[in-house]
Amino acid sequence: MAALFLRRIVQAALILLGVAAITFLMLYALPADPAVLLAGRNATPQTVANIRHQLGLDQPLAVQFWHYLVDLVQGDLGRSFNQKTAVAPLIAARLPATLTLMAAGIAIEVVIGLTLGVVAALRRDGFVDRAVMTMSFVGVSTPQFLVALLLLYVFAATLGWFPMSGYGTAAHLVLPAFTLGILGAGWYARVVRSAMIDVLGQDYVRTANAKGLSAPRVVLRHALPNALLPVIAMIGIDIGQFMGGTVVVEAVYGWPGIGQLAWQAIQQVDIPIIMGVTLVSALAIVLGNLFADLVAPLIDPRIRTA
Amino acid sequence: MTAPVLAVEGLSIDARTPAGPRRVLSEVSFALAAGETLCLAGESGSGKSITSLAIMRLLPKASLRVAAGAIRLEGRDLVGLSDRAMRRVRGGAIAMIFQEPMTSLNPVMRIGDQLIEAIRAHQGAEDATARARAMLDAVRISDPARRMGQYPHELSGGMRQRVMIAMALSCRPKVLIADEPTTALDVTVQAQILTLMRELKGEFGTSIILITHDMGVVAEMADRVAVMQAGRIVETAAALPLFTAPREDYTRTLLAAVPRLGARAGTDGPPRVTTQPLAATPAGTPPVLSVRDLSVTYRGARGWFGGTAAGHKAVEGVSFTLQRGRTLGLVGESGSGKSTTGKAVLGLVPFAGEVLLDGVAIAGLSPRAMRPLRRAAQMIFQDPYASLDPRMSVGAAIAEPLAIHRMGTAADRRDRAAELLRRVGLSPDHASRYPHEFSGGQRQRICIARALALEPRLIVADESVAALDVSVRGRVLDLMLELQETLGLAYLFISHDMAVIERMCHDVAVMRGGRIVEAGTRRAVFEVPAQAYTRELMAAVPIPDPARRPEPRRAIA
Amino acid sequence: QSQGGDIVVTYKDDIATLDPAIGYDWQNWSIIKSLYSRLMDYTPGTPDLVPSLAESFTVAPDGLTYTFKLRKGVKFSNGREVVAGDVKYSIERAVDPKTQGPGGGFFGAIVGYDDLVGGTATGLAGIETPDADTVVFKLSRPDATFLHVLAINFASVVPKEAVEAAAGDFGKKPVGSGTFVLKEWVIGQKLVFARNPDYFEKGVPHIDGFTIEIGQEPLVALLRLQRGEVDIAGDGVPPAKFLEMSKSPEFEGMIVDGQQLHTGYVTLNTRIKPLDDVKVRQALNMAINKERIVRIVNGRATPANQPLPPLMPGYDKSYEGYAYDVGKAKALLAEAGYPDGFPTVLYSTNTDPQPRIAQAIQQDLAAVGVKAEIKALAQSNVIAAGGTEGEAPMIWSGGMAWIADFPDPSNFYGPILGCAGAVQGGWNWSWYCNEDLQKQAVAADSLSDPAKKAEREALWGKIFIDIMKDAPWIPIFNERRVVAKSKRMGGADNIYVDPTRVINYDAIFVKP
Amino acid sequence: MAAGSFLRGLLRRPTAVAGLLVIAAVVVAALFAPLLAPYAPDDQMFDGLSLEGAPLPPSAQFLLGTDTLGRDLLSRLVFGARTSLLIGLVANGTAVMIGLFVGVMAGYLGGFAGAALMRFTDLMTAFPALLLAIVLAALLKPSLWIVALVIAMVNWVQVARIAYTETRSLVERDFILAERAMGAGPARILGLHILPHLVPTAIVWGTLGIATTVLLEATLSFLGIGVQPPEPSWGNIVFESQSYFESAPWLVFFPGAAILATALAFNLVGDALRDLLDPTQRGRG
Ligand SMILES: Nc1ncnc2c1ncn2[C@@H]1O[C@H](COP(=O)(O)OP(=O)(O)OP(=O)(O)O)[C@@H](O)[C@H]1O
Ligand SMILES: Nc1ncnc2c1ncn2[C@@H]1O[C@H](COP(=O)(O)OP(=O)(O)OP(=O)(O)O)[C@@H](O)[C@H]1O
Ligand SMILES: [Mg+2]
Ligand SMILES: [Mg+2]
Ligand code: NI
Repeated sequence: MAALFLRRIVQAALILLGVAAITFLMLYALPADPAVLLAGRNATPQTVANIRHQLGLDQPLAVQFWHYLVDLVQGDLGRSFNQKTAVAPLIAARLPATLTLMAAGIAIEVVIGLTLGVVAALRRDGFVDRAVMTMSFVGVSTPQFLVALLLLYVFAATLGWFPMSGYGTAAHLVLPAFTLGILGAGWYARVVRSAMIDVLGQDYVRTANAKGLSAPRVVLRHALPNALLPVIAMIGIDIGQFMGGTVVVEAVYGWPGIGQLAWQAIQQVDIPIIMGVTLVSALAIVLGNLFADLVAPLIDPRIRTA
Repeated sequence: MTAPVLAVEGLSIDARTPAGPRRVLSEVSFALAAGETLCLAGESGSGKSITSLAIMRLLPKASLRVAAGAIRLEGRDLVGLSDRAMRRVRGGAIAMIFQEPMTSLNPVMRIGDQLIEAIRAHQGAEDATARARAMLDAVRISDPARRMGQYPHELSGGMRQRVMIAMALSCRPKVLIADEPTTALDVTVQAQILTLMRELKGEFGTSIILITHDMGVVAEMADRVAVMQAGRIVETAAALPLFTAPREDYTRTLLAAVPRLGARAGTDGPPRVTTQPLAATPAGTPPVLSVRDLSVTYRGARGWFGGTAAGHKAVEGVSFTLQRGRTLGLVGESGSGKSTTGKAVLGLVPFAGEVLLDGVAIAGLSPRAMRPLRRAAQMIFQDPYASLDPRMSVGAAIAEPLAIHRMGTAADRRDRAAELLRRVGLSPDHASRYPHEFSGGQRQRICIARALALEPRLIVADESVAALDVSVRGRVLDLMLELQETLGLAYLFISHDMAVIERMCHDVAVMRGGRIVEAGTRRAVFEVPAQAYTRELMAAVPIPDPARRPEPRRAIA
Repeated sequence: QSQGGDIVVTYKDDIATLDPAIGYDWQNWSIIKSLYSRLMDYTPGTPDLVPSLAESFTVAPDGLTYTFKLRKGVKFSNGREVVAGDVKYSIERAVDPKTQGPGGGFFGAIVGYDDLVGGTATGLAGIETPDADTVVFKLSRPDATFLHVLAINFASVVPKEAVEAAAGDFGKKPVGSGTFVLKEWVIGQKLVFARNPDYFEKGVPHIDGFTIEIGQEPLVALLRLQRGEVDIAGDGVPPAKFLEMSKSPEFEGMIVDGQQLHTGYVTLNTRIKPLDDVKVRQALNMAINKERIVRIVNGRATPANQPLPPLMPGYDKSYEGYAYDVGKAKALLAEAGYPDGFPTVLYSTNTDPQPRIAQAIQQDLAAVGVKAEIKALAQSNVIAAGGTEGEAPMIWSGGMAWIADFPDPSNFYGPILGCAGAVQGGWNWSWYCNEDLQKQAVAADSLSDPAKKAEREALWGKIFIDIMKDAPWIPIFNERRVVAKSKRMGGADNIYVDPTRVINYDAIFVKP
Repeated sequence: MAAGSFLRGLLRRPTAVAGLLVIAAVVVAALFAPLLAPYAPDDQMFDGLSLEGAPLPPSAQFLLGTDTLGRDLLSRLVFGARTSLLIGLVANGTAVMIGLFVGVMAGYLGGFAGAALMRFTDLMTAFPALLLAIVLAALLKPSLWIVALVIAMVNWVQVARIAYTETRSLVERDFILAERAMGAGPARILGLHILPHLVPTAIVWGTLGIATTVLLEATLSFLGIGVQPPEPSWGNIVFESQSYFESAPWLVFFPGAAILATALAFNLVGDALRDLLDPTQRGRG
């Protein structure tokens, strides 16, 4: 277990390094020159050159990357070009919002997806099953912005049940979390259903039935735990995706998350922030996978010894 | 005779198919007396399992349903029982154990919990834990207290089957249904489990329905036997008369096909199946296969860039030679390294040591350099279905080796495939069909035809008949013998079945833990085994003769 | 004008920084204005200069020496009194390359500027502080805009000790002597400002404080405004909502629609064929139906025919420009040798409504045979393309459009139409450089005597009309600024669309 | 499976039939756009806007209304089908190809090369997909083909993983071992015995992926980095008009519905294909 953990950490570090390198190269290949942008319209070429020098942009790419890595190892994500302040606190300040949204979104996905998936598997090929599966496809086929705008318009603007925008209370969380949750639940329902059907056909479920256990006990105690592994893996993936990928939802609901920060930074070619956000998202993805790897053995003892 | 505990009367079962219901079980009737062991025997697909599932009312609802008949447990018909009442019967009055001990236990639940749960479902909750431990004790499992807290994957197959038995018997059922309880186990373990069941039957006074395809097991266990074929019972009789004087033809063929250990005692080679004179091997020709000090190490869990964690030695220091026209049998328990040896001599897994094929060392040869040698040696796998590309017609599959070695035109190859099909007793028109359109025995013939296409001198046959029904098995073995006699083939014949080995081999090597523990001519090894392990292997083989039923013995897990 | 009340303002994007030497976007512009004070300022809602931190000032007749007397008793919000040294420090800081500020160039006329920028000096020799209340500026050349320069944000006075204490993070921990002080900054969410009780001008500001909420979609902000949760929607009114709001009686008094110092234009790259031909450029000027484009932005702009916006001194009301005339445009193109038009590329930023305006321009160009491919990119990429020689034939300036830093016509020339801007990384995306006009521009800027104001403005006006003869731009429209405010907000419209401040937090008030 | 029974199997599923109908409609719209569209898609008509410059709601003249530049929405949607479908096919085709190539090579080669390929795939997985797409789109200056390429770059990873797992399990299968025992070279094994088995996977991902692709294109366009105007794609139609969702809901609703319907249709058909092509998966997710 400890060895596995260690290996995963080395793996994670290597992956992050790779992500850092690729992002770095891509960003510095961008045609936009941050110094020009920062210097503004009144700047003389001298000013632009000065700023470029101050930012270290006049050094060879390899040197810049090396400096970046050295700082990174010390936990320093650099300073924002545009805001002239350290990147780490900027990201840290937005982390709680992103994490809250992520947790709530995943919770909704899992609750809805798990329930529907199990029900569909038990009613396999019946009307309920078909309805649930078709609905789940509608869920995964709907553009995020459509749902976001619709929920906003109906439940906030028209009905006024929830605040339209902002962050802080549970009421603010409801709509953005549901937007993420409704859309993701479709995938969960499908995965759970498929896993459940698989598990329900397993010998040990037959054994459980042969023991004369009640149906709920067979489903909840024997089948469901065995069907949870793919769900754990999906949660791991979602942890990663939601950290970097909720730009649309955050934009619509004014949610002060990392996605917004990233989007603004991209508009302004604020490379240190883009790098920081990319790395944080990559870290989240790696941590998400790690989470899946660490939780899976709790559910499945067979993985524990491996 | 007292009233039967369980009576099945005119049971018919339909399978739902797109083309309407299909009868898969018709008019099956039998009765089980108290304390009796009834064996349901018959070839694969004859309806043994669905009969037992019907009794438990565990038929998959979506595809199978009871069309007619009654199942009476002490006079009460189970067919019409409510689900709730049926739940009390299941695991209470009737318990069941299944073929696959590996998958029949919930992998994510502790052994103890699974046992306790079974006990709680039918009896009070107070002393369930103590009773569970007592049951583990009763099935003679080592260290029962520790087992309670373990997960199924931490137990061996034999132990798991013991747990299953403990679970089944924990509520003292009147009837125990065991569906092929030992098929997945090694012979030695099988012997232990069978003994255990016999002993427990006495202790718990349970009646048993034992389902098996192995007449040896039937002979060892059954009081009475019901022989099934194609969804019907063709003959029911007490064990002794059935074996000595079977009434039905089908029963007779079934019995005739069963290889008996010791049947070839006193002979040197396999029986002759043709009248052709054997080609003499000129002295001085190198052996077809010569192996010296062969070791195979499997890489451990894959590291990050394919690096190795600790390796696992599957085969160690194995040496033997195999002459043209002869058969070397490799026997040994599961995991002893038989298949690995077979693959290594064909260069299919990396190995250390020396392997000479037709006198040429194959170690370190590039795939290109290896190619000509591939024509000399071929392999037949255990599972014929798995070793045929499901998307390739069998004609193409048989011609495949010729195509690989760029031999002849497409038309030539087609002709050759047709000829080979005829050679293995199939019709040339079968060439355009696909593997799934054949029976298991036919598929194995196709594999043999494919192996013959290149006219090899050596065939490695890895458990080539294990998956086949006894009757089919006999025919395939005969075919292999015939080919050996006519073509002078050498076989490296891998099997865990001592009786099959006895029938097929000139020489035998017994493997255990990756090493050859005993080797010699078949006659020497079988008649005067030098090693205790070999003797144990031979003693564990069930003898298809109820008269020679062994004395109950205490088994150690 | 009542006192008191806290108000809520919303923005979509983060407030980047509140450091006056760095902040240079229209969002932080008005906030910085209110956090700090400068020697000079403007009368609210007008382009009229007045002394602010300065009590009085004198200009030497040669226009090269400016002497300011500071107001007494003005305190920074950290409690220390503002002295002349702070003014010197603050301006040197804005010029110092280490600050990485964009505004240093404004102070180019001060003696010693080149040394400081070039790294051979640590201060500006041209700023002297004979005593704590007096600041003297020595200029190396006359600069008619110098008083304006002292009123822009980069000239804001900051206390050295606070800058140093913030250790590079002054933009997040601002200390000034303006009307408001920063109380709280929750990054990514909101900023809370409270009135500065010690502000030197009594009765200013009127409100007790304001909160800026970040990350709000403009549309959502308006919905909230409608429900009274928001007082000013900082990002203005998106076109989608404009018609509805301007027509509905419900919004009576909630929309402020005012002129600003803005011109939206299309640059025609004078160094790329066939745009290097002045006839072609003139033809394109005639090809655009500006009325229609104004309609697309729901009439929130007026068609433009010259670089200067109407509010700017020097604007030539009599100039008629190139009238929309497809026939004439075609004829001119044919004359230039392009009877069938030519293919070209039109850059635009990618935020609504800019791509739509670009498409309207594209359709007009197509009518005269010019097939323009649109590249709608992130603003930074468009700016990069514009500053690269030979890269972008045409750029629609929307979203990056020129809003003047201060109300002086020279502000519309140097970097965007002057020779100095026609360099790699420059902002003169037409790459237009007319040496003759350049000389005239220098001459005009040397007329620093306030008495010659009219003469100077006339000179500038002529320069811009002359530029239009070369047609390096197609001026499209002068956009008006539309701000939505809640009904309880009082004050004249022009303090919500202040030409020098955007929103004038000092002047707005909550109705009793 | 014979083509006939395959088709029959497909037609027996009402959801698949509905999906096929929608796809057929979209394809017809895309192929015959010039014939079907009542107006030119980028014609900014003078009478397409109200006098104040507001888009017009659906009417007899403009069946689905007009957009903010006075263009006929129906015509843009019809032409947009071309773009969206093209991106769907090209992007997804490329993604499937790359994914198959990487996955199969990694699975077949095993060892260091295989591990290295899969670690690279891991790396790409760890890259926030949308961010990658955004940066790439900004880097490469958007055009139809670039958008397709960007989407392909983001989407191949899943295909690679699945192809890898399937190849691994195929390589372990006895019939591949049998091929090796017969002396078949890697080209033969890969081409004749492994790739054909991956065809169903490729087809299924090809269809399911189109749904994802259409959505991703819409999202990229929603963020303003998609297909360049005035070329209509469903995504950029929504993007251009997103702020009108209240004052001119038809501008968001109709293209949104088109995206939803198409993605749903491809998902339903893909699901049915999976059932039919892979009997072991029957009835599963
Ligand atoms: N779920 C099912 N749906 C349709 N047919 C089935 C189903 N299960 C079994 N059958 C059919 O019923 C027949 C009897 O099957 P059964 O499993 O009882 O055979 P068996 O005698 O146990 O064989 P084996 O020795 O291989 O286990 C077979 O022909 C089989 O194809
Ligand atoms: N591909 C592999 N990777 C790692 N270990 C393997 C592999 N194949 C087999 N082994 C291990 O090598 C040992 C020998 O396996 P092998 O398959 O040769 O046994 P066998 O004698 O053929 O058994 P069986 O009768 O069950 O087929 C076993 O412990 C097995 O777990
Ligand atoms: Mg069976
Ligand atoms: Mg084996
Ligand atoms: Ni057996």
